[in-house]
Amino acid sequence: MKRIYPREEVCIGCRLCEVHCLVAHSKSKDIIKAYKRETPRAVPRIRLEARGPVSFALNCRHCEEPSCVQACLTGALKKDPDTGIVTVDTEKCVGCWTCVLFCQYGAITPDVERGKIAKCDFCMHLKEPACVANCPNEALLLVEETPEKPPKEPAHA
Amino acid sequence: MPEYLIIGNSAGGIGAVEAIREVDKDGAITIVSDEPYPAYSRPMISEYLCGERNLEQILYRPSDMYSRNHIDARLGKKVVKLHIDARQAELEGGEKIGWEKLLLATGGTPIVPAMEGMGKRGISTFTTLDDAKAIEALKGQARRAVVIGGGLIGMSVTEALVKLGLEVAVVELMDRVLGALLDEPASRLVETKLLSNGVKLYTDKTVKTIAGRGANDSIVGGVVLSDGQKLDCDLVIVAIGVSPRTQLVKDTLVKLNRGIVVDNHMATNVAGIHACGDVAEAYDYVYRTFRLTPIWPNAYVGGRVAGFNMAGKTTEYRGGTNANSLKYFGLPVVTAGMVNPPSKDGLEIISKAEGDVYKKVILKGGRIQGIVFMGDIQRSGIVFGLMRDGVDVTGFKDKLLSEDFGLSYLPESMRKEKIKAGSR
Amino acid sequence: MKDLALIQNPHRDDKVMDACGLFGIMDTSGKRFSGADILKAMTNMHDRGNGLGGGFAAYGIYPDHAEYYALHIIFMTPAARRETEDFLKHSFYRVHDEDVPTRPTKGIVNPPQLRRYFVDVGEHRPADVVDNDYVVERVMEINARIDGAFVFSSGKNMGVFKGVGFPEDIGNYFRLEEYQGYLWTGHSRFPTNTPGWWGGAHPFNILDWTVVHNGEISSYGINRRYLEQFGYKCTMQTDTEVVAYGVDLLIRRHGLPIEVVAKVFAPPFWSQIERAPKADQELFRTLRQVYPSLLLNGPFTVIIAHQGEMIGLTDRIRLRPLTVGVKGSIVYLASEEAPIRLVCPDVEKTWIPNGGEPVVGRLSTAPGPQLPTPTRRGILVEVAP
Amino acid sequence: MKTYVPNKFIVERDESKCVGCQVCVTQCSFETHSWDGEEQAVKSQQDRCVGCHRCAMFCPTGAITIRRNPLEYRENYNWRAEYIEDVYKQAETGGVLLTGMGTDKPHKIYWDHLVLNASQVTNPSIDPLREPMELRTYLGRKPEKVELGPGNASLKTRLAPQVPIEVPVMFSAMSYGAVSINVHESLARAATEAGTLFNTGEGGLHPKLYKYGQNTIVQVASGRFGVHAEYLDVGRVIEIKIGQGAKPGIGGHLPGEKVSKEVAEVRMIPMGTDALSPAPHHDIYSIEDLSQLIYALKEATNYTKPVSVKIAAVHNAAAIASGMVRAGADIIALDGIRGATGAAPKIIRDNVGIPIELAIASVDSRLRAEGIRNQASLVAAGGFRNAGDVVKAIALGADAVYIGTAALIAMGCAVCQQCHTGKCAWGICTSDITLTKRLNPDIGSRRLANLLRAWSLEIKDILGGLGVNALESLRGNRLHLRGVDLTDTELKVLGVQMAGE
Repeated sequence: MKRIYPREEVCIGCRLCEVHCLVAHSKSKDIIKAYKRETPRAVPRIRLEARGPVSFALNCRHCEEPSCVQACLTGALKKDPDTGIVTVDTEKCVGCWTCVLFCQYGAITPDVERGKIAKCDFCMHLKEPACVANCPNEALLLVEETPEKPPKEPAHA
Repeated sequence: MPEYLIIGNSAGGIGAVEAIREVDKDGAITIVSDEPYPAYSRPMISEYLCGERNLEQILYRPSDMYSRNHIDARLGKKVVKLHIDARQAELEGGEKIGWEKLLLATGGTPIVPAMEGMGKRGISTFTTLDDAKAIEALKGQARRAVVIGGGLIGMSVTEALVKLGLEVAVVELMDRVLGALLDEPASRLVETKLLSNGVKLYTDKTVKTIAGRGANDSIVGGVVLSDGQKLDCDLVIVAIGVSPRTQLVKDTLVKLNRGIVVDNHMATNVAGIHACGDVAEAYDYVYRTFRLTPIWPNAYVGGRVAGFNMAGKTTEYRGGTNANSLKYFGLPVVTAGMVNPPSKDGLEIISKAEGDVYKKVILKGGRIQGIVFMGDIQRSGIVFGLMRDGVDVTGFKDKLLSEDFGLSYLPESMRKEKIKAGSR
Repeated sequence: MKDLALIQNPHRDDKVMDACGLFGIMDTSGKRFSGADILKAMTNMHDRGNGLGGGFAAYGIYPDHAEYYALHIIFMTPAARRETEDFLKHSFYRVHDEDVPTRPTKGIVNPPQLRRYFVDVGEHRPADVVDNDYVVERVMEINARIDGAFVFSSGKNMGVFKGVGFPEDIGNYFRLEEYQGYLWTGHSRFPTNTPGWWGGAHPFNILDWTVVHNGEISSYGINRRYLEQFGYKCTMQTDTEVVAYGVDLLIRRHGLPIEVVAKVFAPPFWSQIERAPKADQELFRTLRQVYPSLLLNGPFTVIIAHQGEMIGLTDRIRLRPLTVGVKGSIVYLASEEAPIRLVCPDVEKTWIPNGGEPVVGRLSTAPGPQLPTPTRRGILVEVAP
Repeated sequence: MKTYVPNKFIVERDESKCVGCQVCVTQCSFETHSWDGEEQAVKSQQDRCVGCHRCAMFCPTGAITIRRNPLEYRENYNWRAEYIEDVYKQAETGGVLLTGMGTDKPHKIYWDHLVLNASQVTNPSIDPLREPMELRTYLGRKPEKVELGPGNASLKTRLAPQVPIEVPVMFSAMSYGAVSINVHESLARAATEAGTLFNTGEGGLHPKLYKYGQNTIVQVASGRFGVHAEYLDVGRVIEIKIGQGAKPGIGGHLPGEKVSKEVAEVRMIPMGTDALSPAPHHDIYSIEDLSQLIYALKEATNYTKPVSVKIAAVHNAAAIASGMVRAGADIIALDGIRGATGAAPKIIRDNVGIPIELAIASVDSRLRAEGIRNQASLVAAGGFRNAGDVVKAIALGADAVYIGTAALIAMGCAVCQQCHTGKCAWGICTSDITLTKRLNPDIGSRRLANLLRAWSLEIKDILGGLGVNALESLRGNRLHLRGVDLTDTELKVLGVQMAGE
């Protein structure tokens, strides 16, 4: 399955991943409209962590044994057995935030205005996840990974 | 004879079924539940009650999950007795179902204390969908409700009733609501929310008597509190708590404490019998002992571990602890682990309060023992994760409560390992 | 001092650009034959020239004076002849001299006087100078200093006949059918930018080296700057000059064999070098490293001749044509195949050599003809009887 | 003290496009932009803007434009704004004005006055898409002639070490410490991919880049920073740096704050201390001293590597170059007045040295006149902007060129001349680890390799047009150049004819 790895040694903390994630999950897919006209505004599903020189953008790890899925009270969260992607059925999500507590990566965002969680969906509607496609410094690595073949450390990590 | 017999059709039972099917595509599974519904989300009965969701919308899994997984679902059937030597479960009416592997996922049963005036119409517990339906049936005639118990269930039914437009009074034995889950400041914040939404609070009190009205006083008319105060109402919800539903193994070989005793594989002392969920005493990594941790996620994970082990894939339960995410009138609250330590000796408590935001972590020897986050819960998962992993947070403990706390505070090697490992 | 460049190149162009027809015949057994064949061949390639230059070199034509330098000199004025002969008197021992026989020919307009002098260096040469260098210096001196005089050729037992006109007219004018030589080269010019003068026609000569050249050497600028470091004065501003001086430098002064020189003028590509056998790799790489400035780049075909040897070579991507023909002991080199077939209808074998692959005809005393065979270098083809 | 120096730039923010994402805030290392939480809007402090364009390039909506501050002084050709402001600055600080990059003064750029030839009808141009086109160049000392062994059967000549480069463009010396490790890695990887060389500059070589040693020129300069046996062994070429085009005659100074732990280890100096390269090599006070150092380095590396000597192009460069060749230098590197630097006194940068074009021409001519041109390769540096400049340099007589600024621009540099501040927003000329991350070596090396590829394609196009298929036929071939708008003296020094001649 595909995974997104942050490369903190080249993450420049610009937050463009957040911006483009937000746009990709907006109604209009237009950055200016998404920020200025849509209410409630879309929520980015990736979050930049920055502390001094350390920075990296983290989104859902799509864990093998996802705690969020196991903790989900409503069955809204699922791990797709084929793609490995952890998805949320927003119809079923009631915004209880149990998964927010159970995700050790802080990768699930409570979208308070909608009363639903927001999380990485791998931008299935796009050719490439928006965060990866728009990272100006290739600090988000999209890799294809199989259980037999764990990911290689990026060549120049 | 089915290979797998699962008693209980909630988080634990479903967790087990799904795990079994990951390993064993063909083994015959029978699931028995005394509730007639496909698995639904028990915590969501309040949403059902206040009309925000219907049955379809609170189903925990798609209703075709039984047929797709070739599961013989015996819903609305109650197991009355286990014949452990014969490996048979006896249903109400005498039918017997055998097993190779048995999972007891029977959950809990509401505690109803002895009160004068019980048996009147308008009294209900609040743990099952049927409870919610019963209250719903009464809601047309009801204007005022008294909720006995200010715990998790009490709070959740209170909010639902408020949403339905009832006047609600909460009677709580302790001096504050949610006393078992929250520390005092957090309880006070919740109480403020309740009061501002018109809920009346009667703490340090119990209900002595349920008064009646109408013919023969057969209908609830009010309650009399321990201090003699009388509250008029037409609905009483008993939400004191639940106890493990252990009747089936009482006086059998299966070892029982408060709940069914299980090991790290969720196995009981009797070969072929596993237990999980609210009925089982599984490992609590905070208290470092086997105890009841009756929360939904633990039930599911426990069931999953049990299911794997039942299907032959040896799997260990890494432990769970009490951890809850609550939301009352829009105020998000998460809490986990040891929130009200019996003694503060050797503990370090870090907290921060600012308006609606309240955060606290309890440390022991640099390791997190308990957390309470209110108002801003976004980073609580990371802190909870550190607690679960037993990470020594001494180096950055002051940052745990900050808004931008994150994995970036972890030492580099740990951080990188975590980000990478998480994906596998 | 006269400005030879101005005569050769009145417009002061970088170099004279022209296209040409080339032909060479050699009997590697040494048997001599008349100039009739090469005349016929050059006539056939009439369209490769434009009447502004034609010329021939013939080897073995002066057996009676074989050991003397045969100086072919043109004089534009009687004064030039007087001055030159005075110079010759002080510089050489003169064995014999005469007018070069000509016949009036339509198309040959206002020809200069052409005389030949058979000379020996004798006691004129200083002790520390070899004969050849002495002769070269004297020839350069005449060409550079004496107004109206120009030395066409200066080798032994060979001569250059050239002028302004189509080659067939020049050949007729100089009555070439009356000479007997074992090696002939011919040239027909198509200059784009010069009125042409008699000294500027090909073959270009120094001592017994002659060069006929078709092409334009795009690397001329650096070839020339390089050769100037070795004292060559490129007075003619014609790119053919750098070929001649390059041959002189590499063969006469650096002592390299012609096969190796060919690898300097038209080296294999680096990619070819990397695929060559190891020993060749090292040689070829070293040659390119040491003589990069002698790579003759741009389109060219040359026929280089000297006593006993005729070499055909094209640039390494063969932008200009060369065809080889063989019959018995006779080797033909030509811009086109047609003139070969015209003069030798029963030619046994013809082929087009690869770019940068030299074809060498060598005089041999060994009996019996042999067909060309590839050598160890993989590219060199030698024709030896 | 109140400054009288006005803003250099105006930051214009199109509020209709600004979405308040604060990417500009994160990216400006000069802290021009900030988030006003109260107004929920991004604000800019104009006087901090250096015109590096980082914010404008990263703004996802293109809301930012940087304009020059139109604030005008009264027109005065003598007292132009720059000179007035320089006086202000010195009156306010009492110090030498420092700056970065190459001179921005309008020194005549001869490349712009030289035009190239092309084949038309009399000789064919060669199509580089269809025919081989060779750019390989061997750097190193060459003998005058090739000698064969007995019977011409073998090669007798043994060459001094020769280093091939596949494109006649190398990366100039830029030291680790002045530029970040990611810049070094980008340069090293791109050089390796393109088959050329990068130059360490004076600051040693990080051990993690040793694997690129075959494409590395290791520099030895007056401070001897980072020079040790393994360093010399690992490189392909050793370069002795005598002078630098941006600051002929003076030394270098890497401020202590840029000397991080890793920089200190590589340079072999204490962390946090200033790295001072003296103006002269204190063991070279004459040409014979230079010869000793050249041979000491050859001896130390067992005569396996060519030794290059780099000087700033100054008035008597030709004579100096001749001396250097005779002193044993295998490569002469000339750095012209437009050469750049991480930090130099402005007054030196803008006023000392000669244009590289003239230096190439005079050095090449002099070495040919002395018959020693073959004994050394000639490498030119100092402001090469494009493949046209490169081709012209080679036609004038250079074997190859060094590019520094062009390489930095390829990696994002906008030539804002703030190198000396250590705050490079593009993460190039800095050792601040937050900023150095901005250059991802994967991207940096790709961009550099692309640049070299693009230039090599262009050089091939030009060669094909000239009707030659090997670079050596262009080298020193000044007939392919003509001058436009040049005096007779300039033409004479350049050794080229006037266009039309």
